Amino acid sequence: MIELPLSTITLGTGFGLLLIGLWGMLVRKNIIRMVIGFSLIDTGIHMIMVSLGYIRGGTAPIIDAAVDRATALTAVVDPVPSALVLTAIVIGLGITAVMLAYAVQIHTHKKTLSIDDCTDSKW
Amino acid sequence: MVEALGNPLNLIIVALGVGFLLPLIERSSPALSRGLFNLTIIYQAVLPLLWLLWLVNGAAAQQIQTAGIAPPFSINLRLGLEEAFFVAGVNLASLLGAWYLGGLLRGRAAAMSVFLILSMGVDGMIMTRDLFNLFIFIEITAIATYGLLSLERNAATLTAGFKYIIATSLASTFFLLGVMLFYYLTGTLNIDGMREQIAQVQGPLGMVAMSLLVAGVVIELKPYPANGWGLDVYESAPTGIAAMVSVGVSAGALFALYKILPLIEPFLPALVVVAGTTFLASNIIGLKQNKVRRLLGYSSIAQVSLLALAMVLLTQLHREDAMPLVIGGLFLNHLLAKAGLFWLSGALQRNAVEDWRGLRANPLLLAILGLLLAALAGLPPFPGFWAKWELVMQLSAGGMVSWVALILVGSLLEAVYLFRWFGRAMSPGVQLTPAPAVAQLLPIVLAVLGLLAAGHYAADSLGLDTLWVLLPAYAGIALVSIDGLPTRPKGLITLAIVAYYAYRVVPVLEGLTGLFGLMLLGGGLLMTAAGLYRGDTRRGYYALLTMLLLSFGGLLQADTSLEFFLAWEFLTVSSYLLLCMGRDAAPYTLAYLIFSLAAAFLLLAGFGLAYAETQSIALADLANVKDGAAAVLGLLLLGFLTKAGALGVHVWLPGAYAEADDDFSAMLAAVLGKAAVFGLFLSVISLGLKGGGSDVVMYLLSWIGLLTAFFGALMAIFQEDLKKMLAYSSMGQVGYMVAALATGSHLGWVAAGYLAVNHLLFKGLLFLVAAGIILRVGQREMYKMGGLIHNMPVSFFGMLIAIIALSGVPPLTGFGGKWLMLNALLEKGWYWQTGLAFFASAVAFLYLFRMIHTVFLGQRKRIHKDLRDAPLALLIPQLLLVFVILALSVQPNWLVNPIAAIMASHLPQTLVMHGSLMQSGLGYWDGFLVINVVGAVFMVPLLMLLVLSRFMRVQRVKQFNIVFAAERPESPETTHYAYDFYSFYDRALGFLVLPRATAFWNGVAEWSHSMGTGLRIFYTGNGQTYALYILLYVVTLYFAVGGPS
Amino acid sequence: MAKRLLIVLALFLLAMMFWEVAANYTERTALTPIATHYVAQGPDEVGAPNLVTAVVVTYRGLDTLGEVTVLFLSAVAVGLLLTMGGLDQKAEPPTPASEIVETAVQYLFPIVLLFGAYIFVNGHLSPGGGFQGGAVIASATLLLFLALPRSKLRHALLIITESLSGFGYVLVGVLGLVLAGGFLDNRVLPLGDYGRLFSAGAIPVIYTFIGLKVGAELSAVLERFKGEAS
Amino acid sequence: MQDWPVRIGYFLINLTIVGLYGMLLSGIVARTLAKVQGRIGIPVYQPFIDLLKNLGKRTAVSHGAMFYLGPVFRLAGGIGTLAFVPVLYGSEMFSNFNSAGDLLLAMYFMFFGQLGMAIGAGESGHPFSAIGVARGLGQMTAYEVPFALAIIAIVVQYGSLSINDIVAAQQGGILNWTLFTNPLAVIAAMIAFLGMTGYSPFDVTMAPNEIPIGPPTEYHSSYLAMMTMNRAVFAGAKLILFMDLFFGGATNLVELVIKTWAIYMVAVVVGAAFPRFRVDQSIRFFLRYPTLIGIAAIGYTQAVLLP
Repeated sequence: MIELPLSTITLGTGFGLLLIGLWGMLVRKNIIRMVIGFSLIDTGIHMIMVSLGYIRGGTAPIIDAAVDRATALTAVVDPVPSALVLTAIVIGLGITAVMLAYAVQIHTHKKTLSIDDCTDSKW
Repeated sequence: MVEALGNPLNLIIVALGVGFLLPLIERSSPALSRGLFNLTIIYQAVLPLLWLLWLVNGAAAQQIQTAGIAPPFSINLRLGLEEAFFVAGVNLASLLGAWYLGGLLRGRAAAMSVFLILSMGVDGMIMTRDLFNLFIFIEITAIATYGLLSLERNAATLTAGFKYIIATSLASTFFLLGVMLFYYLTGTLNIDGMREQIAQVQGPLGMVAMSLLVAGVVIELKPYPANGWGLDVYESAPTGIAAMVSVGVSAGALFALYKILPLIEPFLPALVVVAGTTFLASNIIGLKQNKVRRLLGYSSIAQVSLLALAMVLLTQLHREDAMPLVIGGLFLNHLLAKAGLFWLSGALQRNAVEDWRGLRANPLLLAILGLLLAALAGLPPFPGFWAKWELVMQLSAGGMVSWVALILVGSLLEAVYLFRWFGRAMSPGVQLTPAPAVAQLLPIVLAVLGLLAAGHYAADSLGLDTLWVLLPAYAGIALVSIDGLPTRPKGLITLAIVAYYAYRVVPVLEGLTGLFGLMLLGGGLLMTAAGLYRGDTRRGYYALLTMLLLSFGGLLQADTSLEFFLAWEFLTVSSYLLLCMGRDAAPYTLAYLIFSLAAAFLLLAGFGLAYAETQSIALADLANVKDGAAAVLGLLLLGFLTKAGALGVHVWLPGAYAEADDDFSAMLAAVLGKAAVFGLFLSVISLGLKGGGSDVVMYLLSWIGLLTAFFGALMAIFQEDLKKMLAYSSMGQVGYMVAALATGSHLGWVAAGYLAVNHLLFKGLLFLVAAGIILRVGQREMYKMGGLIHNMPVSFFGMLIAIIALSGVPPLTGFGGKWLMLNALLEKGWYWQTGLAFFASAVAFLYLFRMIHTVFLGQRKRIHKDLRDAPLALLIPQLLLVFVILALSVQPNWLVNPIAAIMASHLPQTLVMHGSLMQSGLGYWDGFLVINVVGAVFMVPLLMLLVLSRFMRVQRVKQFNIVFAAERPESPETTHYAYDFYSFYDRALGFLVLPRATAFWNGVAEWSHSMGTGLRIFYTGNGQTYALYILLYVVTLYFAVGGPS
Repeated sequence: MAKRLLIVLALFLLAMMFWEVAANYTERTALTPIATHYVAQGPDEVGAPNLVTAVVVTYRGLDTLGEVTVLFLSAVAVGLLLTMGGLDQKAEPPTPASEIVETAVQYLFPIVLLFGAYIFVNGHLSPGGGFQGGAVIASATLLLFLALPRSKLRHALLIITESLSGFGYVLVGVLGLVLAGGFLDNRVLPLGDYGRLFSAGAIPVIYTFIGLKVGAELSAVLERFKGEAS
Repeated sequence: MQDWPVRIGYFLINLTIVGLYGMLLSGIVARTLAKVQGRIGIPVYQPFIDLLKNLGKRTAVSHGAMFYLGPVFRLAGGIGTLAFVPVLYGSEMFSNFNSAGDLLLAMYFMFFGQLGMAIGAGESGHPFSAIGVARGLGQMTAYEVPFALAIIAIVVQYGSLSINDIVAAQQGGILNWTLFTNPLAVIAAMIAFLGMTGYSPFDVTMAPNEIPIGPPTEYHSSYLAMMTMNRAVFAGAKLILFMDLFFGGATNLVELVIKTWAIYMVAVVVGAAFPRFRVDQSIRFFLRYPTLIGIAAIGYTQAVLLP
């Protein structure tokens, strides 16, 4: 059996989470569950992002006692995806919060959380 | 300090700083927070405008670094010409939008901050050169939109907002994934860096990366059918916010697409298909829509996808040089017009199209609506017009004919639903709710002014003599400003302006244009003068009439197809609006406009094809078209024939001619119709004699002409409505001209010119007589009249002369036309057509007799006992026309000689003149001798009768001094044989005139509506379904373009 | 059912796309040129041992400003959505927490706050930063709400914190523009001794602003969701 | 070209001859029809008596100016048509004002009288007039079609619109007549001729039993006299035109009389034999076989005669 590289596993997991999240978003009728689906998608994306920045055998890109500057170039993972993922997480959080707020308001106005009942405008 | 204020980065810094502070400031001083907001939003609008100015004047594009570190290690932004243009547009819209939103924003610091940050987010999307940063700005824009959507709190807005969130967050998820894969492949996030490394983006990963990136951006652009969520938001959001989404957010997404185009080369064809499909589908579905905001939503999506389509196609053609005009024009057009319309619909609080009835009671609002719709429909002088022109030319030149067709069809559909809306506004209806506040209208008015200015600028950029070519529009606008004057002074002013214009223009024209100059401007002046009989308030009538008449001048003076097309569109617009003024014209105006625009688009396509071959837009170069001659000729002819009302596309004609104001009907039929004939002349002269395919086209043209002549006459005989009868008659008469033109011989063209002049004279006369009759009788149904010869002898005389001139019976002018035309047809060897021409001219007798009999002869109704003849203002022009007809009857050479000379410059002269004798290859005609002989012969019995009756006391008898069925009839109603006069003809040949064309076009309309129904089934309103579409879109894009390796 | 089938199909196709990526993905063995620059030059240019922080706050500072903006926007949006005529008021009154919990929270709350502050102040040295710190602070608020559902936050303080720290962040950025190389350049302050708390220029300042802002915003969001139930 | 007085004098002679001949012809026809129907009938000179009687009668009423002018138009139309048709081939005296225009002029001028008359009759306000005119015009449009097709055929055949040229081309033997060179055209034209003369089965315009004499219902005395004159002149003119176009023309008056009489008899005989068509029937009739024959005539001319 071939040994899979670490980042391939996390990558695959990320994709898997993404697909699961999509399934939740597309199939679950409850808006809250759809939001949860979205969160899963988000998490999946974050895993993928981190995986794509992984360098074989790398460690956290913090240059201190553990990793000195001389060896850093070969010892650390790409800091860029890590930075990006931080941003992405915050953005995902923001969107999730707004989604939930919408869910609350929809429930207030329509007394339901089913997405099937949210067809006020169409055509 | 000044330099610091001008830093483009301030667009982001100031908006954020103020945005963060506003909630705090509001706590201490709401007024201060409002003031600060206003200041900021003005600053945000002014800054990019200044930059635009500087950049246009040659400043270098700004590369903006952040963090004091050079890219690609840090994020950089760019403010070049295109960025500045888009940013300026968006910020201008948000300035006006904030003004419009007023109350909704004011007093809510949170909302104000979000609004500021929204436009900042779009600016960022436009300026940033970093792909991940682009993602951030996309998200900023998205979340700001989510926040603003919640300003209106009802179930529809909330659910729409939620769907919007789901869709956009999915889109940005895919976008983000694409960005990350790009980073993985190229090792950079900088767009320019990626372009250098684009070779790395290949293989399976590259494919996925590109498709995800494309999908992310494309979905932001709301592609059909994955765009229901966008439409729901347009429909239910507060109008000010919907406007921002429609123009601002879309602009950002569009620019994002523009930026990533170089990264996704393999996807360009797919993008074209996506944009094209969306454009067409949205416009088709729009046909079904009866709520204004959703309608604007469809239009928005269509316009944005048109922009995307144009962008990608021009990129594919490597015609980036055309982008400023095309993309800039279309963008600005969409930006201001769409936002203006959203605002207007909000300010008036009317959503259902049906509710817009009665808007005509408020001319200002109506004018605003009309101008905005005209802009949106791409009519001149608005920027969309120039952009569309340039786009069609470039695409044609690039051989993308089918895309031209798609764009034109889509634009036509869009015009249909837009102007259906306008038609509603023109219909009588309930009074308005209290007029909206000035503060709300002002931004809309500014949007209109902005559009006008932009249009002017665009015309400048095309190198036109802008003031001169746009003169009709400006003159119209100038006259609107004195619309408060009484009607007759306005009419006199119009006459003075046009007379002076004609005095300046006509003498300069030569040859054919000179002939038509006399006809169009002279005839136009005469009909305008006749219109002075009306003293009632006619709002805007003379302004539009001036525009119409000056456009004639533009048409005649056009050296390039652009100028021609421009003048043509001016004609279309002004005549449409004038037609709208008819009291009961509402049901017919839309058909008029649709067919007129279709005609215009056919012309545009024709000009485009010509340009593709000759690389020139000079009209003179039309003649240099060789390979495509038949196609160009066919398109141009189809366009002009549609406008002329040829059989099959005549369905707009009767309603329009009949329901227009009576004096304007005369203008339409007698004068405006000649513009189409002029066009036919122009196309045939340039392209009709090229042999090959052109011959086929000309042959078909002869049949079209004569079938039109025949069916026009045949349909005329069954009309009860005086003006409808005249309308069909006009249709038939134009048919003869078409057929004569088709011969492509000197004789035929002389015939066509002669027929055109003659038609102008007698049809103008007939319509003016009709105007007088309708004025007096208050009726158009002929059978409700009768015996009016006793009341209106002068009108009767006018009609008598006119119908003789029309019928072609010697000695009046009509025979000359028939003689020339039949000779030409016979010489050409078109014998069947000649037979049909004979038949058609015989059928014409039927309606002519019926008209004069039913109106003037027979039994007079009792209520008409005291009618007087038409007012002098109408009679004098009539008598003038009678005089001209008689003069030309006595000396046909006065007309034939100049026309023959003009045509001789295009073709070898075959019509030979010996004094008053004319000789064709087959026959001869001496008009002067004929009228003398006929005059003398007429004198014989006349004298005889006079002599005989001298000895008799002839007594004028009373009306009912007849014996009918052994009774003396008492009631004119039962004695005036008039209704369904030719019922036997109906029995014999009525089957020929079943309204097949109308049925066909109704079928087309119905079919497009059901297409709309079919296409919109995707819009279930279910957010989950929409999410599924988005997902399917992504995978489809991927598998369609490349798929797995 | 057709729709369900379509979903399965769409997901299957998407999975195929992903499979293409995963199957053809090869783990990278070397840094990209840009990352190399960050690793090699970062400590000198920015002065932060935590390279992620260097990238977040300085190299891609505009992203981070945007990120803060996003959070601000979502807090405002949640506020707009949930304040005016907001939540269902008929919710059952929350059951009070046990005394142990209540007491524990009183002790834990300041410690958690302190920990949050520690995280964002040290963001340039060790894993952590403004967002992480802010989140920890917000978790303190959450703890408070869970234990004492009736507790209220001081809005004025929240807004002042939020606004001023946001404005402060922008201001520091502008200072970079005026005093140093460009907008958000951290070198407005001296880079200091590498690895010290007061080093890496303006990074600790920025992270403090961010931490405060995020903490305040998230707390506000949490309170909105809690509603006025009392 | 002679002086005007001479030309006018010649024309007046022509007019008189044709007018008298036309009157006589109508007498003969009436007589013939009576014989066919087994009556004794009127003497052949009866039309002259009627004319004189009508001229001598006092007219007392007029319905207005157009009513008054109706017969004037009618008669002017008849005389004018004659003026534009050459009576005898090769005779200057009998060429009338043919130089003013070609065949098209003659064809279109035929409408002059009809239209004027129709308008005049319309002013009388009598419904029968209107009905008659409607029928007459409707029928006219229909027989115009085969007639026009026949004309086109012979114009194609002779390559000219000039009546003189057409007659000239038929000289030199009976076989040169259009009747023999292009029989299809002649058949089409002769069927149209039946319609033009207004005899049964195409007499629904005047329809003495239904709408007593149709358009002229209200006309009497000198108005009627003028119309009678016109019928003579106009019929003569039409006959001459047909003779010129299809039967080789005439070089002397005797030939003219024989040929025109023979042509006229066709209409009379047919009229005696067939009952009246309803107007829609006659329209459809003309547009069916006669039109097809006309089309065939053009086809025949193009395909057989021209190459």
